[in-house]
Amino acid sequence: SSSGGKQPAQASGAAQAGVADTPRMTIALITHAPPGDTFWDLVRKGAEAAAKKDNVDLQFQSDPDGANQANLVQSAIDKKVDGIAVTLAKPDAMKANVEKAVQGGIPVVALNGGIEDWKAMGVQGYFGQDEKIAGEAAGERLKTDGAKKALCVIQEQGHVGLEARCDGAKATFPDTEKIYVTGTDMPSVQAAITSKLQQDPAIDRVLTLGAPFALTAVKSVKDASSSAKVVTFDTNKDLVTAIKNGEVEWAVDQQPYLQGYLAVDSLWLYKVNGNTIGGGQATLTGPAFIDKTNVANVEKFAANGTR
Amino acid sequence: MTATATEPGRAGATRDDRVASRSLAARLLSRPEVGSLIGAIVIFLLFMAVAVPFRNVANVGTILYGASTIGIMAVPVALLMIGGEFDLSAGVAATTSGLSASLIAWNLGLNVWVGVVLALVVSVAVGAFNGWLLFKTGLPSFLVTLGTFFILQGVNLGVTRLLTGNVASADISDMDGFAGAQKVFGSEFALGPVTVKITVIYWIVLTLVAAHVLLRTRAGNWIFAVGGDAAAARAVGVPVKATKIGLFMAVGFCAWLSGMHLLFQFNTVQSGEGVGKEFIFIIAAVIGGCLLTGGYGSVVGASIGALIFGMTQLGINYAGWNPDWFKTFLGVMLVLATVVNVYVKMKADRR
Amino acid sequence: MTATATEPGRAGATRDDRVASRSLAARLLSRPEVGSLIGAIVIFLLFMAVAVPFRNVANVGTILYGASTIGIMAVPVALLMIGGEFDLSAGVAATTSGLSASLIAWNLGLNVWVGVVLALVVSVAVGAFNGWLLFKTGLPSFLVTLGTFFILQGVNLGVTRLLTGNVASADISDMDGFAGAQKVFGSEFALGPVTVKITVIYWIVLTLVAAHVLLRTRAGNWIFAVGGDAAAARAVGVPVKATKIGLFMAVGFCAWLSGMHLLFQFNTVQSGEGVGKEFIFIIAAVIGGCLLTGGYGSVVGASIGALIFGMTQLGINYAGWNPDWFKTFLGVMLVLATVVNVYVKMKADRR
Amino acid sequence: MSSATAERPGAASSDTPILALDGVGKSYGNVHALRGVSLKVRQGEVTCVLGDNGAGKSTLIKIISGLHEHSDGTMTLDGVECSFPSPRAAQASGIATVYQDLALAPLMSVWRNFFLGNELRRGPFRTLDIAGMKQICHDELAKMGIVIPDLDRPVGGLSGGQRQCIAIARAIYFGARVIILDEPTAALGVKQSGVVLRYIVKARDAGLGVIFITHNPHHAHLVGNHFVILKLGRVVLDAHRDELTLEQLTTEMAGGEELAELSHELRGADPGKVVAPAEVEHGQVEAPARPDEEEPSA
Amino acid sequence: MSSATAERPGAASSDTPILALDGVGKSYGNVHALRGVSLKVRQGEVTCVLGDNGAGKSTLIKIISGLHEHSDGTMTLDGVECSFPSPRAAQASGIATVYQDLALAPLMSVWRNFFLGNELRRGPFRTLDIAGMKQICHDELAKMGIVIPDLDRPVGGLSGGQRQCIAIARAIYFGARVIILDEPTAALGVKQSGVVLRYIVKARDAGLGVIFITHNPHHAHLVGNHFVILKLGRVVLDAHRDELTLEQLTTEMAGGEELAELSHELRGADPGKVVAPAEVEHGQVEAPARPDEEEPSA
Ligand SMILES: Nc1ncnc2c1ncn2[C@@H]1O[C@H](COP(=O)(O)OP(=O)(O)OP(=O)(O)O)[C@@H](O)[C@H]1O
Ligand SMILES: Nc1ncnc2c1ncn2[C@@H]1O[C@H](COP(=O)(O)OP(=O)(O)OP(=O)(O)O)[C@@H](O)[C@H]1O
Ligand SMILES: [Mg+2]
Ligand SMILES: [Mg+2]
Repeated sequence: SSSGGKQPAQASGAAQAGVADTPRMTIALITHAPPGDTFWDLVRKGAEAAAKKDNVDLQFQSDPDGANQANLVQSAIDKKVDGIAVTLAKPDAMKANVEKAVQGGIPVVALNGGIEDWKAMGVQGYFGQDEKIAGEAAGERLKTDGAKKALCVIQEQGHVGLEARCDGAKATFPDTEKIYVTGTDMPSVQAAITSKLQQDPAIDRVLTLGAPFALTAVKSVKDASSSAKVVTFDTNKDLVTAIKNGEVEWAVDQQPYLQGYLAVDSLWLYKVNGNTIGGGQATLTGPAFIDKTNVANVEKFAANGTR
Repeated sequence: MTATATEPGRAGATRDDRVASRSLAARLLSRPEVGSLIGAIVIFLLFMAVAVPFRNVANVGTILYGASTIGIMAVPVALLMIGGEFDLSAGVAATTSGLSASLIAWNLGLNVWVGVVLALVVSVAVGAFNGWLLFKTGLPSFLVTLGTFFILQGVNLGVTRLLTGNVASADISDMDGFAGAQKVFGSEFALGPVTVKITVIYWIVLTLVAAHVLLRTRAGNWIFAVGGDAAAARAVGVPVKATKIGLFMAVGFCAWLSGMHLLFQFNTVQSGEGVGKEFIFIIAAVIGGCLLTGGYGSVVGASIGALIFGMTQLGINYAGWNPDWFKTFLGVMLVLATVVNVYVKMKADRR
Repeated sequence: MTATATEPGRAGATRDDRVASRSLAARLLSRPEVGSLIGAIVIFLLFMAVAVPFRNVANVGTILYGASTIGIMAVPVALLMIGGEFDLSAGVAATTSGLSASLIAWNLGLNVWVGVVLALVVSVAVGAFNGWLLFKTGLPSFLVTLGTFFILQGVNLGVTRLLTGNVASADISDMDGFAGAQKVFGSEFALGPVTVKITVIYWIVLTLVAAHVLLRTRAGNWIFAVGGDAAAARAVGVPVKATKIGLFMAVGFCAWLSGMHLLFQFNTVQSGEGVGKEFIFIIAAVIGGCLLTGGYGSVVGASIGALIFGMTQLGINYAGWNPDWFKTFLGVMLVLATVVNVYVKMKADRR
Repeated sequence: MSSATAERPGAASSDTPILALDGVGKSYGNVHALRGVSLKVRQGEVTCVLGDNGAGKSTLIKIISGLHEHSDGTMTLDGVECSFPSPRAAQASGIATVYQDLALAPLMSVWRNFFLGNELRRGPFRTLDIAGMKQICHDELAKMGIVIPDLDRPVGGLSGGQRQCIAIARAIYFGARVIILDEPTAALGVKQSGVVLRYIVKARDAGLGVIFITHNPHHAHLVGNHFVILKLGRVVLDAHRDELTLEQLTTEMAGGEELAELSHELRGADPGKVVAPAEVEHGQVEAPARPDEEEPSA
Repeated sequence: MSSATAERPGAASSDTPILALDGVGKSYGNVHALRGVSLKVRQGEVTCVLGDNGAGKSTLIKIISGLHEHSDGTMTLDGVECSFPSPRAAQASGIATVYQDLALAPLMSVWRNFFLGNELRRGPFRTLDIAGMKQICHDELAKMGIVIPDLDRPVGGLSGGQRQCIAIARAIYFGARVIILDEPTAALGVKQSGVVLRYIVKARDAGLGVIFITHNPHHAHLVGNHFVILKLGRVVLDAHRDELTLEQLTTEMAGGEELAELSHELRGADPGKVVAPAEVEHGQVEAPARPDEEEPSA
């Protein structure tokens, strides 16, 4: 075809390095990701890059339900893996089995969620951001942007991490309203945001909590003939383009690729050299803002699907 | 043979004076769709009273759009339910369709329309596969389509990653034929103050066609029969298998329509989408008066069910009620609408 | 009256020589649970062959735990389905129960056990409400419990935020009575190399009790009857209403058990949890041979269905298969297990 | 013939009927299925309810057995006015019914259907006495000349007559004061019909009240003491056996049409005759000529 | 009596039967419902299939109408061996059936049920000719003496006899070569039964083959040319009308039991008698005494 489509020779993953000659080890990466989520795809790609470099057999598993995720940790223990990287979005649910793994001598690191709880469980390290702090940073940014009223779009009802982001934003930017949408149904997301914008014309910022929802919110803003601007948490390839085009103002980036990469790499380092990344402190991967001013840096990596 | 003087064929039975003739109103009210229509009106008036933006005629477009994306699938799902079967794979099948079109076109660098046509083939084939498996295994359709539901979820994710390395299809908006296809599947137009999305047109046309098929054609008669009593239908010569497989294929066709809208509205399709929607289609059909056990129901009713669902979802937003209680309001409204429906029908039958 | 020489009551009919006596094996195989048991064995052997950790006897505990959390609810849901009704609120009802216990105890600063007991009252009341609404409105239970499903979701979130300002209940592990309650609802013990969670015990006990009730008591007879033909059951004097409401209350009771485990295993309960689980309970019951239309099924079968589901979920992990295709494997396995089930039954009936 | 009940002065022992209906009516939506029906059921008597299709017979007995509530009129049990809110209440008053649609759960086994609502229980835990129930069920069916080798088979797989027998055997076994049979012999063979008729007489002799609905005048006349004919929801005849011959009864049941004529006409049609084969179009089988309809000369 | 068919030499015009079964058998799982049944259906004749409950009559006609496939033996249509894979195929060969369970969809309206599988269509879009179908449906039912005022009512709400009439009217309307009626008069009143019997004669006279299953020897003897009695799945009698009187037929149907005896016995029971009221325990109604069973003296 004359345009578009799959381009023949695409550069593969960003982090290309030699392969370690350490003995092959198995690491389980257990997250609370729903299947087919773009954000978690980046985490996984980072983890896979590290696994490839470190000669690690990576076993990626996920379940959004807390009890089921805990059971996945148990099954990793059963499989006698060499290390576990786990998200602690629902720390209470995970606690018992994570501790069991630690006591069983399996090194565990946490990523993405659980910044307040990981130490107490005996986990080696933490890679991610504090959702609350990220939310507060977003709120600060809204304030400095001169926003008047923001709409925080939660794509999964009762999800602790997402709620924390909204609450954080509300803490520093009090005029924040919430709306729940069905994340697996884009047309209904679009209609719901449109209706909220029609209901409350005072809203001048839509804060979404995931990149695909930001792109949908852009359409809603158009449908509602609203003048609101769209801002978001997290990025993907299309979102970076949207920031470049000015459709989306900015995104709070927590570098998911880095979270996955560091989680696996730190376990490998611990196994082969006894190192702990962060030295017992949380390693923050965000929040950083991507906007028109710095989007060019990100753009070429985003095209590879790694940012 | 003795031939009596009376001519044969004469209506010989005494007139049954016990039957009071029913008023036109009573007859009308006992039609399955009228009850749900009144339910819809009740919900509508309720939101008119409490939600200011609901009264703005320009916002009708948003409400209709929300209803239409449900309605396009609720119509064939209702037909299938009247025919006595479920399709739990209907939601993810739409995603599969959108992904197929996008992946085929993008991966092979073909005109988008080629992808669109091949996606249609895929979708109808999935429907036919459901029907075939139903009769091959003898399992209830709940289980068969549950299997397809899971299988398609995995396929959506697995194939997308295999072909693109990502979990969403690539943006195809710069490819040949995209603009035309977007006109057909994802455009909108102004009707006075209201912006009408093209899905609304599809929804209305589908409803009318399906209602016509159900009530005015032989196939419709067969649908009622296979759902009401498949054994009896078979005994009097209705091709039960063909009818049911045809219904599954109709669901496949509408999943394709839905999938194409998804693709050309958003340019890409997330591979995890669509899960849970199958449930909403069934809800719309049931609110509209379809029996879960089959053999009874109405396509127009199902469309009104979709409208009730869409209206309620958006109406709560318009009313600006506390979002924490969103689902509670939704539940109460749905029960309210269906209670009205049942009440109207009961009253009408009494007369 | 003429009195013939033959004594009354004598079996006067000629022996019907057409009926070949069925072998014990054939009789056994045509029981609804045996088919699903064979399905479970097939899946088990399959994973034994491909997944190394599956062969480790110590891991049986993990598998059983996964199955038990499904099974505790699948048992009453199966009873309810045999009785001809659905409960879509079963999943969130467990969350409601856990939240009630926690919020009541924490908010009023009471002993945890007070919360536990009041949560039981709440749960059973929710079940009774479902049943009451069913008969009051005359709606199908699908719609009634759908309403409750939405309402409870909203209540879970709304009330939790109202009382704690968060979307999860507060940690109550430092409160009076927690240790004891945790022993009862969230403990585990070693059985040789296997660590058995207490839910496994509850699951087994529930299954046995429910199977006994279903097959060996009057209530069980009534459950079959109200599900098979409610009109006929009523005509011969079965209290249809009481039986069905009782079944909903049984679901409420098990939701409480489930909710207490959730609470005392994890110390807090997330208000958004439980959505989608109602579906898994129904799946387990259907895999175990329960008819969606009611009147036929088996509690033991439903428990085996839960085992199949739990085993498949973990087995795919143990086997280390590509997680992108997880759902596809799950779908194929479930269809496989049920096809085996149906095949066994068909073969047995033929003999 | 009017609807004046022919009270026999001799039958003093049962002057107060166990069950009496007075001016009972019932509507289904816009269909008024019963209007002003009066009926008395005496113990030790067989009351036959007869009438055309759709006359309201089944509706009548559904009211008596508590399945429907009547819209007008009164029902008295042992002289006390009552209305059964549910079939369970009617059963508690000793009324057992064989419904026309049999009221069997098709997926349940034979013995479970037999004892449905009246399960036998034993032991400290009140568990079902399965062996006992199977035995009784087998015996009761055997007495009717029906052997179902496997009582665990679901009722749905039995022949129409076998199902009918189960429903009848159940009602006879559980009927304590009144037994109601709605077309019990419809699906039965000659032999089984004979057994059922004998049972009806036995039940009467045991002192029960029996309501027997049938379309077969031979059957009705063989066992009935009292005949009530319904037409379009009203009672058009209420007579004692002594007042009617079989021929009169048949004529009344056919609404005044002479059945002898039918018989003659059909015999005149020469059953021995063989006609040349043919293939006919839809609706080409001519409607048979029928004599003009008349109201029964009452 | 053997199963030798009594071919009448005089009936030359229909020497090759339209439908013939030879040694047909059928099993449901462990129940062998039919074994080695042979039967001939000739055009212009009424073949009565008789027999006890559970004898296999319905199974037999289900095979002929394509609902079940037979396990053994052969079926020939017009001399060509065949087997109907579906009822649709049987209908295409001109065979219409009234099933014992009527095969009506209870939630569908009367006219939709009547034309189910044979809908009338018209116009360029082949839409349903609703007015035409309602008219025909009304007319056909009226010919049977049944008026259902609202043909849009669901069949489920009709009385047992009304439903039966719809099924019969449908089969008679659509039967092109063979009409099969499985206990059509079971739920019918005296008058409607008369109409159905007349219809059977009419259909025969139109040159169709008729298979008529009934438990009523009077009905069978009135219209039957040929009688086939099944017992426990086998043919025990296959005789022409000329060979049997009504009394013989009745005796054969009852399996050798004298019905006159029943009649006598019951009459002896004094229907006029009124017994003192009583209340009996479960199962206290004594089983009636029955004469010993004998094989029909063949
Ligand atoms: N549930 C119902 N809803 C509406 N109409 C009904 C219902 N049941 C019966 N009817 C109508 O009431 C009238 C009387 O019906 P019923 O069943 O009592 O007749 P029946 O005398 O028992 O007739 P049959 O001899 O055919 O059984 C009929 O016209 C019938 O169509
Ligand atoms: N679907 C089935 N599954 C198992 N057994 C069956 C099935 N249908 C019929 N039978 C058995 O086959 C035998 C013959 O049944 P059939 O219905 O042909 O009897 P019938 O002669 O029509 O009796 P009736 O006069 O009572 O209608 C019976 O013993 C019956 O229980
Ligand atoms: Mg009746
Ligand atoms: Mg039969």
